[in-house]
Amino acid sequence: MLEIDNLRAGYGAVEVLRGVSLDIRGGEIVALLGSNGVGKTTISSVLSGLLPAWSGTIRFKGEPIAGLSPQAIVDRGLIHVPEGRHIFPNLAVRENLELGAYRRGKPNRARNLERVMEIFPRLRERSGQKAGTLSGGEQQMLAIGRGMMAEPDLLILDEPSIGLSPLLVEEMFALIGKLNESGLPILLVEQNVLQSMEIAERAFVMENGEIRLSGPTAQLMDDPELKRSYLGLA
Amino acid sequence: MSETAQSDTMLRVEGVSKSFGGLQASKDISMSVPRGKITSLIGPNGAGKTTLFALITGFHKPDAGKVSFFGEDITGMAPQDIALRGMIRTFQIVQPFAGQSVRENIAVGAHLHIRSRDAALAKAEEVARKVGLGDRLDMDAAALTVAGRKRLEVARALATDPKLILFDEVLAGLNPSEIRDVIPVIRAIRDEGVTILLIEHVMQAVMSLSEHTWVLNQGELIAQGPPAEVVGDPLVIEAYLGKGMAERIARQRMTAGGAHA
Amino acid sequence: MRQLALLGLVFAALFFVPFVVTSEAWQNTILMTLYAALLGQAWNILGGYGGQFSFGHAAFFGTGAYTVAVLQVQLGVNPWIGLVAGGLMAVAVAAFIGFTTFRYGLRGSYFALVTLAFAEVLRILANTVPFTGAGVGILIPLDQSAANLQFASKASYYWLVWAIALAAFLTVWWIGHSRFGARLMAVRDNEDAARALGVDPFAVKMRAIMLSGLFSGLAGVFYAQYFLYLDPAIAYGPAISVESLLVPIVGGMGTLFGPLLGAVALHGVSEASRALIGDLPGISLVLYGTILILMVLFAPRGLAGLVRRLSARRNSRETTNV
Amino acid sequence: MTDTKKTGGLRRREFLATGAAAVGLGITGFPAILRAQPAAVKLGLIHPVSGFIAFSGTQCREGALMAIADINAAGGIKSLGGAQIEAMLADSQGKPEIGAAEVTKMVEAGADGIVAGYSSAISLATSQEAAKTNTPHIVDVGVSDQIVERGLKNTFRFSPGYGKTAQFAVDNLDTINKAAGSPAKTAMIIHEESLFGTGTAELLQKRLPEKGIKVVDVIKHANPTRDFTNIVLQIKSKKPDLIIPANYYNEYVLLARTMRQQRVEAMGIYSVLGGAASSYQFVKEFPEAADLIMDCNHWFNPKSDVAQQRKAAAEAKGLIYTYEVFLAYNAVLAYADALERAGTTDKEAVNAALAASTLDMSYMPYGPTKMVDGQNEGAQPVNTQVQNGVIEVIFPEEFASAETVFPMKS
Amino acid sequence: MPDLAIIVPSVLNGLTTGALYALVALGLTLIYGVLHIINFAHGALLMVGLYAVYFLHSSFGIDPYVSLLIVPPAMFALGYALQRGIIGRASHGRDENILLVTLGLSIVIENLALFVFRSDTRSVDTPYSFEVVEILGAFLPLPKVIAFAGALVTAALLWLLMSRTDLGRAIRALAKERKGAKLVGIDVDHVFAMSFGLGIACLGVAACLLLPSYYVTPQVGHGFVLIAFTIVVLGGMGSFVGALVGGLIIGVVEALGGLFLGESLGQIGIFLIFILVLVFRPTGLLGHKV
Repeated sequence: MLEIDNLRAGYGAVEVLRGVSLDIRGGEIVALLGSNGVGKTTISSVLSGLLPAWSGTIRFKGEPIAGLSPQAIVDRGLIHVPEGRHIFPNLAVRENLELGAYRRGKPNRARNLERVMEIFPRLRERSGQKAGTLSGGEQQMLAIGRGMMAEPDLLILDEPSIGLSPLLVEEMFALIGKLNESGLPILLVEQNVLQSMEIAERAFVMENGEIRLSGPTAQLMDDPELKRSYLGLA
Repeated sequence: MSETAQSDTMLRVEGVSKSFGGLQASKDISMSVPRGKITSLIGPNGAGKTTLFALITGFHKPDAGKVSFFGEDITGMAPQDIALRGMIRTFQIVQPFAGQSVRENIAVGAHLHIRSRDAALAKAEEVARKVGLGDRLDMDAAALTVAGRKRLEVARALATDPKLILFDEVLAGLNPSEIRDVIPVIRAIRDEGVTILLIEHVMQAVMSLSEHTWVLNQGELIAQGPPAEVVGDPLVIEAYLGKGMAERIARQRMTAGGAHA
Repeated sequence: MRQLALLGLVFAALFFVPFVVTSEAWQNTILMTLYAALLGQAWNILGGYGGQFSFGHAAFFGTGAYTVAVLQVQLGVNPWIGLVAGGLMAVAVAAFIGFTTFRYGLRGSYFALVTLAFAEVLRILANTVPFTGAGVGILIPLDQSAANLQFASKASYYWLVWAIALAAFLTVWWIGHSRFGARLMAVRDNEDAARALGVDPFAVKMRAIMLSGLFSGLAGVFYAQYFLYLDPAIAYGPAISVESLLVPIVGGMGTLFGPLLGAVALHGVSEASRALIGDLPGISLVLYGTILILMVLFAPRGLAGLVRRLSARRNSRETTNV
Repeated sequence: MTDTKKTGGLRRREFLATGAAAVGLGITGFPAILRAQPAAVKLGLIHPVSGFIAFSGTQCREGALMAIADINAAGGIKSLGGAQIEAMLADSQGKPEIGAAEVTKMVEAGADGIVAGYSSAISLATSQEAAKTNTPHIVDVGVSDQIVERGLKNTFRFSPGYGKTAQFAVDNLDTINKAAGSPAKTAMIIHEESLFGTGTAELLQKRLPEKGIKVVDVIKHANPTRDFTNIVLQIKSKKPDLIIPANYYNEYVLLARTMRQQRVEAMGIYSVLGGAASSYQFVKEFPEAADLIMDCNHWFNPKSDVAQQRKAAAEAKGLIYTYEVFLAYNAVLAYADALERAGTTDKEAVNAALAASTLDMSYMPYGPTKMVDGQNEGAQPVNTQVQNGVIEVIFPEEFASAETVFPMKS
Repeated sequence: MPDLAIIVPSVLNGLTTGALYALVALGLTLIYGVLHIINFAHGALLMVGLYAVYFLHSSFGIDPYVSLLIVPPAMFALGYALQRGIIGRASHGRDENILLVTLGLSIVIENLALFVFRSDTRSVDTPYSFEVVEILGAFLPLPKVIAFAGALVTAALLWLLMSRTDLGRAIRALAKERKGAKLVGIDVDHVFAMSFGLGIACLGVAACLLLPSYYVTPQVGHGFVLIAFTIVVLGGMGSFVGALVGGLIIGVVEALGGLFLGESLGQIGIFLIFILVLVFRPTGLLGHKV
């Protein structure tokens, strides 16, 4: 589905990604883990075309996509739900969702809208409300719902659990699992190790712009490296 | 925290609360920062650490509670006035004065107590050397790497001749060798008599640097004590790694222990 | 120090212009260019170094101009005293505008628009109150003598504007080399970071707007004494505000020599386009505007930025050659 | 009206071309003169041909260029061996400082004289600058009396200032009113806020009560004023017998339109230096709104064949014959006349000749030309009235082409 | 002191004048609200629209109201091209560049107009130029009543466009959240240009409705720009309802200021309101908290 090979990128003169390689296969959830500032978000920004890659290759469904514009990447079905949600606060919830189908999935918009509302009943309740007035968890659901409206072939979820209460975090992960049930591959970028590992098949753990650990989650979970790496005890 | 004598308390936070809109960012937080030590404030993302810093240093005004510095009530005082009293904060997302050189950036801090431009620039140079920026004095600050920016942030604060520095994630985004380089710098600052309160994500640093730590989650203080003890606290582990992790780790430990036995 | 030496060199050279250039027309052109550099440098203090974009510097300019004219015509006060008074009145107006806007934290386009409005309010007032001559304007009687700050020769006026411009440029050099300047630029670049380091943004901005107002006001005094006639549109009209900001933006904001470069470029283009095709109404201004647009497209950081970029390119070429 | 507009630009270029051709013809057509090679006299023309007052500035320039073409075609300055006049053109952009700078440049480029103005503010600056080199400077349009009251020895104006105009306006209004049995007892002044409107209004306000006409209100308005309804409502509520506007064309158009819409009834609309009511453009575009409006303004002598020929010539070139055109034309004529008498381009001599000018200006409704401190004391405005779409001179009587209709039938 | 007999018509007239101002401000608020551009060329572009209406009338006999079918679309295209070809390219991420480039554009456009059309004042004479409508004893000129209705319709259409179409939603989304907009595949440059084009199309509408009661010269735009900025600020940047209400308020303030302070000094009221709103409620009367 997605192959990243030896990707380098950064901001200005500062290199953040120092040669990252990872891959996602059809239908699986892959977790990309690591603490703050290791470059997780930089990867998703490069994938969605917000940030140019310095070198390395990105292939999505077999085609190279590095250097394409964000809208061209959306057209190909790679949808990024960003960290910090970036929903449209001045638009109603329903409008936010409708805009999710701005370039893709327009013919099925009504049907998809209904589906998203089913998955996130809270959004139905608030469909007329301005998105800026939603709570953090609701905004996160909206951001994911907006991504779903584009009928993604691959969904990147960037820190979906951030800032949510523990109860909501559980709910969120349950939802992510549900999204995947229909075969949608998901790249889950998270700091929440355990819960991410529980729903992901494989995981990559980043440290300082590089992949430090990778493998099936069942293996990683018991790797003593994990805790050390993650808590910064290394 | 073991009760420190009143006279040893440099900064005292009593029952401070703050909410933004409907979100309660700080809930009734109390803590006392002792003089001459490195202490730390930890917690997962979104726990309200930076908000607490902002409340202490005057960038936000608390809804309730009191902040005092050297016994003086500084609640609601403007940041620059608090800085003038010797308490300086740094920022998590370092924003250098872009377009100005490293030397000029640091000199802004030095000017807090030094009027003369030449003296301030000299002081900037001295501080820059201390934090390891001596070779980049004339570089445009915007061109610094993340690590360089962090050092710059430290240097700017240090140049003000502070009594207390509140470091907001100075180690985040640094690689292990960079962290190893910066830690002695922070220690050296403490050794010169400056009290330090850290916000940190990097546990290793917290454990090796600080003598006392407070753990914040969801705007509330959930634990405090020596870092080595605090990281074992199930509440803290759950806050960091998610629900269920504490249990799993305990199980791991037990099986490991069993195997050895 | 190299900058100060260069400044000294430039102004020393400028001082001798009237001895070398005997053409009055050229003297006048250079004088008006220096005057534009003065207006631009005044704006540069607040806009370039302080990051506060004013669209209403006419408020200060007009106040300086009207002060010297009204004092002379209505009260018989000597214009040398008027020169000082004009500067001070402009400072007072600047302090008032600064206090009202900075107190409430207005920034960016809000600040720009509010200064524009203040200048308009002053224009309308000048149009109404009797002591400015209202719409009829105010004519300073011809009485050429140095004691009256009226000169027969272009050269004397030239040295007057030279002296004020020198003061402005030295002030800006000082800003680049003082605690105040360091703080001003810190506030411009990141207000929160500056506050954390003990800088009081309000106090810093107030000082900047007052200094900026002072030199705009002095430019206004010069204008009044040179042309001897003012009306509200001349003194408080938007043309002055626009010229004030155009000069340093074109030349390079927040740089010592930017306003000089900008004034030379803008006056050069304007003179050249008028000389080439001045006969056709409007066409010279079309050319002027086109050049302005092209400059923004291809030299987005002003001429100073362009110079820096080119010299950086040359340097890097030199080093690669080594 | 739209026809002349559409082709206006084109005609203007044609005109410039023919003007240039005329200069060429003048030289090639008189080989004797060419042999003598008299140096051309350089006359600087500085007008605001861009910016807010571009229309008037352009009109001035056209008028002056016509005069130069005519003089050259007629053999140039005879006392200088048929020297041609060569125009130096500059745009003051409506700014005094640019006007003054252009004077300096022109003088250095060898200008023997300057015709400049339209705006009083610019005239003040240009005349003062020209005075430094004693260069003869004629103000074609510029009504402020301060221009000629500063004791500048090089500055001359052949048209009346606003002092004279206001006095004339009041005196004639009195005469017109008395002839009708003094029905008008109150007046309201509507004026634009800059120098000409304000200065004129102040004078009127002082003088009208002396004639038994009470000024019930004076309304000053901005340029531009986007809407005149408010002002007209106030006129309606004060019900003055006379409405006296003193403003620029754009505002006058809106004012006149609005007065009609709001059905203002007054005995007379008597504008002073308003320009619009004695503008062919206005009369053509708004014949109904213009009807019976009186104006006290610069005008030519309608009984003079010379004046009518010039008007026809200007209109043939696509120009609207406004006062700017003929006043600038006159200014150039006055300069040429002074040269002719001085027999030299020496500035001192030309200034003296200008000061002693007794130029026959019978194509204007003026008395004998008599210069006092640079002002032609013989100059005066006239009263015109729009009657059935025609601009008629109604006063002074010796120039009148029609009888005054006053009060207006409502 | 003016009595009621004059205040009522004055206020009514102020409302109609204010509607005309609002028409000019609608485009400006769209451009300001979405692109955060202080468009100095707004007045010059209004002038372009007015000349277009004028020439359609004088050369082809097209009534200014019929021109509504021609001028706004043409202005839209012009605006789109300007943003895409010049303004968008000039910004380089710096506000002052936008300011310079729009200033440069206004100088170029104005002086081109001066060169091409000369500086004569031109106005159209239509059969309804002098028609009035009597409301509450006040005579309101028919063209201004039509303009009033036109302003309401235009604001309503804009509102519909913004709330009911994908383009409108994309424009609004982009105004507040650029990154999110990119991530749903909104082509930022295109939508910016669409916004600018729409803003300039509003000027086309304003030109059609304005000319029957006004005139055109190359400088005509100057008289409207500052007041349009005032309205945009008063109504809250980016708010159409705000622009409409702000325009009406300014119209009335101007009318009453003129009555009570005199026509010249009365203009001061507009700027004092402007300053007070900026200082005390910079988000405008109807704007949202930032």
